Amino acid sequence: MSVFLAKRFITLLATLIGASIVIFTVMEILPGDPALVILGVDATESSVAALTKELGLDRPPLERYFDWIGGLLQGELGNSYAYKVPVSELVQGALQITVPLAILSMILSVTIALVIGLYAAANHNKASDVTLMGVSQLGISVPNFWLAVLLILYFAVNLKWFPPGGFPGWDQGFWKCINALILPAVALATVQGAILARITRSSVLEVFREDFVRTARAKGLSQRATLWLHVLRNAMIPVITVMGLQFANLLAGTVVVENVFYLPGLGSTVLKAINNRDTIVVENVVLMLAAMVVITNFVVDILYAVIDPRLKAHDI
Amino acid sequence: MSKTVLKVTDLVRHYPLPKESLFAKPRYVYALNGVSFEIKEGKSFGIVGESGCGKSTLARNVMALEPTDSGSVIIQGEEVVCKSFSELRPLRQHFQMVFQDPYGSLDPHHTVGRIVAEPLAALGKISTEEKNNRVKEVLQSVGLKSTDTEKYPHEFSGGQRQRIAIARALITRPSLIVADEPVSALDVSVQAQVLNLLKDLQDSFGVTYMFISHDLAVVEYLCDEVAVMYLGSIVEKGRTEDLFKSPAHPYTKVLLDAVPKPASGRKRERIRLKGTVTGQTEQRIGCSFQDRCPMAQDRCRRETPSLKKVGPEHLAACHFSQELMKEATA
Amino acid sequence: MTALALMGLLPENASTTGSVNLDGENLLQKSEAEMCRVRGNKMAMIFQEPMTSLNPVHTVGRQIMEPLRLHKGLSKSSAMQEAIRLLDRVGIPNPAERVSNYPHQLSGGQRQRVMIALALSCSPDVLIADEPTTALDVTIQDQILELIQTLVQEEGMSLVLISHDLGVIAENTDNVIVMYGGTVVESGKTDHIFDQLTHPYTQGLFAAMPKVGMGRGKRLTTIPGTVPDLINLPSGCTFTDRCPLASDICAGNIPPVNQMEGSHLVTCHHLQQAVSARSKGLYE
Amino acid sequence: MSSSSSQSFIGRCLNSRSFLVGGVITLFLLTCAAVSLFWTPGTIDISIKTRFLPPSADHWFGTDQFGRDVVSMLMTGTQNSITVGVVAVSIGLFAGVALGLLASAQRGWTEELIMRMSDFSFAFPAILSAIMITAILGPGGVNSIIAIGIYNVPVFARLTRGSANAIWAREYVMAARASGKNKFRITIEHVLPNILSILIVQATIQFAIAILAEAALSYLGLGTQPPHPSWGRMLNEAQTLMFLQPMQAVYPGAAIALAVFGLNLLGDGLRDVLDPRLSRKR
Repeated sequence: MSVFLAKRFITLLATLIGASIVIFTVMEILPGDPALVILGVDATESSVAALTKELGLDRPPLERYFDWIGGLLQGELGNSYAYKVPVSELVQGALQITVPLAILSMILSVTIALVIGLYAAANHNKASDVTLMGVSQLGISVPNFWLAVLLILYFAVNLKWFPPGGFPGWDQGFWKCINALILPAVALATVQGAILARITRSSVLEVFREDFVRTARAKGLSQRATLWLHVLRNAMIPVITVMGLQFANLLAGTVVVENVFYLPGLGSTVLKAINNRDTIVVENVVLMLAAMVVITNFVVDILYAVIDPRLKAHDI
Repeated sequence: MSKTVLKVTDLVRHYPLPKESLFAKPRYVYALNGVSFEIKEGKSFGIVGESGCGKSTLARNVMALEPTDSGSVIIQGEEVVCKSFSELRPLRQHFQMVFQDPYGSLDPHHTVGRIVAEPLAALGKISTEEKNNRVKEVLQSVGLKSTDTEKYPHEFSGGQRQRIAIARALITRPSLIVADEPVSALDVSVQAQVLNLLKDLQDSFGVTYMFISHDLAVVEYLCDEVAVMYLGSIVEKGRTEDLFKSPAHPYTKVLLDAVPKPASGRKRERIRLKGTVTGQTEQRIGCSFQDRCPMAQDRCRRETPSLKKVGPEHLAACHFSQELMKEATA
Repeated sequence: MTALALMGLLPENASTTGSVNLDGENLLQKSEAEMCRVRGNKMAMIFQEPMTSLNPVHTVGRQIMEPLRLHKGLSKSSAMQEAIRLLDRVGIPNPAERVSNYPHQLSGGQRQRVMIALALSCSPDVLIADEPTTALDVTIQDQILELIQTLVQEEGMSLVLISHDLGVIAENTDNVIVMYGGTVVESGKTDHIFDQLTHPYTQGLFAAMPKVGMGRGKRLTTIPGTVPDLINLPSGCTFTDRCPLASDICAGNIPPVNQMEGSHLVTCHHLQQAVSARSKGLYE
Repeated sequence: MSSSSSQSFIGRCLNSRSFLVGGVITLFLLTCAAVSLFWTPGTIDISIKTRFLPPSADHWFGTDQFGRDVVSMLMTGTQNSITVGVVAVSIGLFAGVALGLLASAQRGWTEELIMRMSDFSFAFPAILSAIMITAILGPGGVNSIIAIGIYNVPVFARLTRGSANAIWAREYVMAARASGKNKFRITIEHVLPNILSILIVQATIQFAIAILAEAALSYLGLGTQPPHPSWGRMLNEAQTLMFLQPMQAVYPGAAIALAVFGLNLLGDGLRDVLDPRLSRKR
């Protein structure tokens, strides 16, 4: 167990340290002065200088970098320049939307993928397989933010089943919130589910060609029993890789869809913060997103070992 | 006495294994543990052993295709160990290789002409005309048509592909050809064609073969001398006739006995080996064959047997060679 | 290929005609569900590649228990007991520990033993071994063949052994059929056939094989040409292109089946020439 | 049991449904882009007089809020998408393949370094990285293309290194080494030709992804700037009027979907056509 885990853990730490440096550097070279953005273009030079001093932006970069990291280690994220509220508060609000949305989309996407992927693989080269794969190809091609627009037009505007956008807040009731998240989740899950379905199908078909499947059939297991007992677990390995990538992507890559639905999630928070040159918010949120990606990958690696006993012997 | 084409002395190659825990001692695969032999000009030298005994590692080290830990390989009087790739290039015309898999050893995107001409790279610049002539000449000598140069490997059968591979090895007129299981991927009927070809080529060009195989019958047919390898060491070496008639190492005897004979009246008496190859990840005290040997005794666990002379040009690494050979002649 | 056809496990685009009779029942007329009850139960199979023929993500024990629970309806614990017994039977040391090992933890020879245990689990009537030792070293091959022989005798099973190695066939079978290009060219008692190699292909095959102890003086005789691909076979005798005896009738006409001594059958147009060529060799 | 490998190249092309459909769609888009260079059915100049005209013989899909002909906008937008795809994929292809080949030929710490760098870049979510890069460089068409192109580099580096390593393990590479060829020659003569088909397939897929990404960036206002027509930009402009003129949002999205669909099919088809061993009857 030790070498593999230790190695992975060191990589994880190194990635995070590297990410923090990259993010900080990017924010340094980002054109635009936070003070200027806050005060507006007609601010006097002296008031800009005063605000810069107040925000602590006049100190050397190295000092500010270590301040930031030091604060992070103590759980102190600092205050937003633009809104004057603690960054942790902003992040918390965004997470309350992004995390449930990501989970909901993931559930939808995996359900779609497994049902379609397995059904298509079981009916390999039959009409239903070809049709489903054509549909999934179409699903991959649709831009998710456009699909979001179409969903709003039809289900929110025409049928009025769901709100066209916005988020009520969890204190307004669980179902109301879920209701507001369903359309964005569908928009996100359609594309990801289509990709995952294709991977599931080709992975299952790949495993069906393995020698041990022939062994299972020679034992007298039926085609169906072979699928469930021998093929599925082996076929899940590439599927889980993609699932991990997709989950990481859902946490951060939903900026555009959030934008369509006016959801103040993580993505929108970063986008707004970049525009406001609210560098401290950007730094913290992007680092957090990078951490989530790395941790997801870490979890995927551990899942591999659970599924595939060969890995335990060599790598873990 | 004809001259020596290849002289291998004390060749050692250990591969490091990935660490199992951070603080554990590094572990190695002991692939070659001091192998020595020499091959005379125009002779065939066979190397026999089961999978994982270090045969292929030996071939790669003789061909200078991977770094060698220690020892020396002298081909036509030139040391090849510890030479840089560019220093080796002009030497490579003297030693060429034929691989096991006739499908994997030919680049599917190159024409036969290009594949066969490849080793000429070692010679530096030569004219296109000379190149084409040599390709045609060498294709004819392995029984292919000189018009085949424009075709691609997938247009040929396994046996023909192996002929192409042999043509590639021959084109620089090398003095040594290292052949790593060149016929084991072929059908019996095609295998015989390739074996005969190898013999004919030796007769007409006087090439020297280092021939690696797990098939004793093939080695007996083709080779003047044989070395038997077990776990990275040569355990017996000698003229083919001597070694097959009176094996001086129990492993050789077991190998010979284990080959099924295609003849009526089955059931033969033989010693059967217990267990499987113990693996090459540990270096042990005593004889490497002690766990599986039917005649192992205490001495075998204490004392590592060295290669000793048991007859003219016949060496074996066993404490009990004499007894074994007596048994065989009796 | 033949082995898979017997088991009814050919790919979907294959069609089979003729009949496969097991205990008086034609297997080709059985439904898929009925065949599932035959496979692994009355008829079991060992494959060439022990490295890939076991499921890498399940323990060895679980894989052996599967047919026991499926065909014999054993409970989990009694199936486990039986699996341990079977592993012991095929000569795997410490079977009680080995049941919880995964295939990658075993060597090639041990995996082939596991495959045999698996095939043996429901005491089948027929054991089909498709090149069971081709991927193994010669000393391991020896152990595995010995094991198969012992088990076949003790269990009273029939063995179908498929091999390209004439030596393996000679030492392990009673009857043999020689196949070329999808057809049977010669069949009969193994001893008979090796005494009286008749069909030009069988003769050529034997002559082309280097044999331990034949020395280095002689040259190997070779069959000219290469193995045909099964897409465009000649309509008559499939060996026509490579046969030294071939004449005009061979290419277009299916050769007759000639009965030799006892059950020895040879499918050839030129039987007399083939018989008389035995002593001097056909391919010089 | 011979496969279709003996079939001719053209035969395989005609046999692959994906290749045919994908090829036709891609060809159609290329034609649209080419034609729009010198002719469009209407005008893409702003004119208040022709705002929100319904579909008619003159304006097949009507006009938008600036009075521009929608069909003409869509056709001109094709140019933009193709440019984005070609440039972004080229950046990724050249830099990524070079890095991947280098990693695979050198092994050791060079490989480790290049691969850790590419792993590292995957820690930043794609769209966020693109947003950050455009934030630094300033919004605009060229900058968004560069952002997308940079993101393609590790994708190709990884793929190249993986497939090149498989080629390096082949016996014919060993044979080339035994012939005295150095790593550079082996890379050019053996490795690259043998991974080319994999790279071409991936390039079509990345092309489609680039079009999607550009549309997303333009939609956020970070990509192509007005008045240059772009599908993503059209969607962005349509959103403000989404409830009044829903069809304005439908057309550009459909165009994007069609382009991506065609390219993905083409990629799938190419897999069958270029390398029958790769697809194995998918």
